[in-house]
Amino acid sequence: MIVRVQAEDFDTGAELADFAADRQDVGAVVSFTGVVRDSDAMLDRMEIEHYPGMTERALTDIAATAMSRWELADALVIHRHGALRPGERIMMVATAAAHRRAAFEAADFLMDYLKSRAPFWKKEVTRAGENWVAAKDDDEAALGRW
Amino acid sequence: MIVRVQAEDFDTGAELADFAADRQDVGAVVSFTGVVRDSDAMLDRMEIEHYPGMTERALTDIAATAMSRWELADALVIHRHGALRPGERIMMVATAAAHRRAAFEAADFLMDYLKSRAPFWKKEVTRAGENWVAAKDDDEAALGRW
Amino acid sequence: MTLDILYFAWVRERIGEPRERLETSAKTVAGLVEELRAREPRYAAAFADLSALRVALDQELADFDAPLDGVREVAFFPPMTGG
Amino acid sequence: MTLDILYFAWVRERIGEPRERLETSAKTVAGLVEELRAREPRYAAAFADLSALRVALDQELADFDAPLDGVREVAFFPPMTGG
Repeated sequence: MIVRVQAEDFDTGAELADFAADRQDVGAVVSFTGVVRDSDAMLDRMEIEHYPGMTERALTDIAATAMSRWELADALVIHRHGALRPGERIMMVATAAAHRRAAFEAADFLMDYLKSRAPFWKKEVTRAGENWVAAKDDDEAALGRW
Repeated sequence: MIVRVQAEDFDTGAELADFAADRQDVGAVVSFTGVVRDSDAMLDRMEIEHYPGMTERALTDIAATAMSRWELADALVIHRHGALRPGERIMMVATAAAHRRAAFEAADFLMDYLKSRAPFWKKEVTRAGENWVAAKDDDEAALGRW
Repeated sequence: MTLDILYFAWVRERIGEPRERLETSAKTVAGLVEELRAREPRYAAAFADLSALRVALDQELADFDAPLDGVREVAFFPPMTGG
Repeated sequence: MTLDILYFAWVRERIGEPRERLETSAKTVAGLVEELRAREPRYAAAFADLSALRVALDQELADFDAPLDGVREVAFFPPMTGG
């Protein structure tokens, strides 16, 4: 299980190349990468604040829950903080399992919990001003799926 | 939309690095990579046969269906054929979307259809002999989810 | 009517070749299968259980009762196991 | 009892500092919130609507009626928006 919270960028490909390598029981690897979106070309940057200490603990708990609920060979969570420009990677999760269903479901679960239960907060800094991204009811409701 | 059928290996990381790059409306990228599994250390190789012509057509149809059913910025499908050793990559799919739900669902859909509707057949060559992998009822039933 | 018939996976192995060209007057896939079964034991073996087989007409999946009108290429194979 | 109180996101901005050390006799988070609200308008503003806030005790999410017994660190923040 790998959990990292960092300001630096990461390389999804390099992470996946190392992830669950040399595990003969892995048939399926799912990854999710979150990217700073700028649909209306207004965003200067996204500022991601977090709660050092609690963040690592919350992500580790979420990953451990995934490992215990699905038959996973491994799980990985990387989340950045600080100021990120449009197009930059924000975070990734990856899951490795014998079968595809477990890998998909566990990655989906990790994302739902990470959205609403890991102490990160996003502020959008646009040409029109700054605003804290509000939590979506949908995201809270998504936890009910599990 | 990218569809490739090839004997050569591919690099999941390099593919993801190029995939949907420079699209400002992409917030979520999901990838699935299938790997030759050898849980009981008996497998010498997996031989993947396919139907040249129909394969490309079927994969393109499946990817186009995903693009029309979900709001995707892009979709990618790569599938290898020939003899593959344990630990080698067999195939990958990737989806890019504004939001995570569409990216996850479309990747899951691509995999379910690719399993049962693209003309590939797997033969396991083990120390105990050869056998064609049988289609699973589960895999056919999975299509009912969509 | 001249058809290219293709075989894949264990169907190919049982019949012993990957493809052949055939002159037929069969109207449907089922009619063609009957014709093939009658040829030789290896065909009868390959086509013994149609529920274990799939068919594609000109590279599109089809049913066994589909007409062969205008078709150029017929492929027989077991259920697919990609991914 | 001495507590470290942490603020994040717009709670931090409204209160004007990321953390402070506080001497309190409050028994629960709700009691502590009452004490903070009474201090200054900026606290009253930050804690105006508890439904818009979340609280963590020693880095674990908790409810506002949770006891402060043995707690060292209390954090207030809006609903999380990771991912």
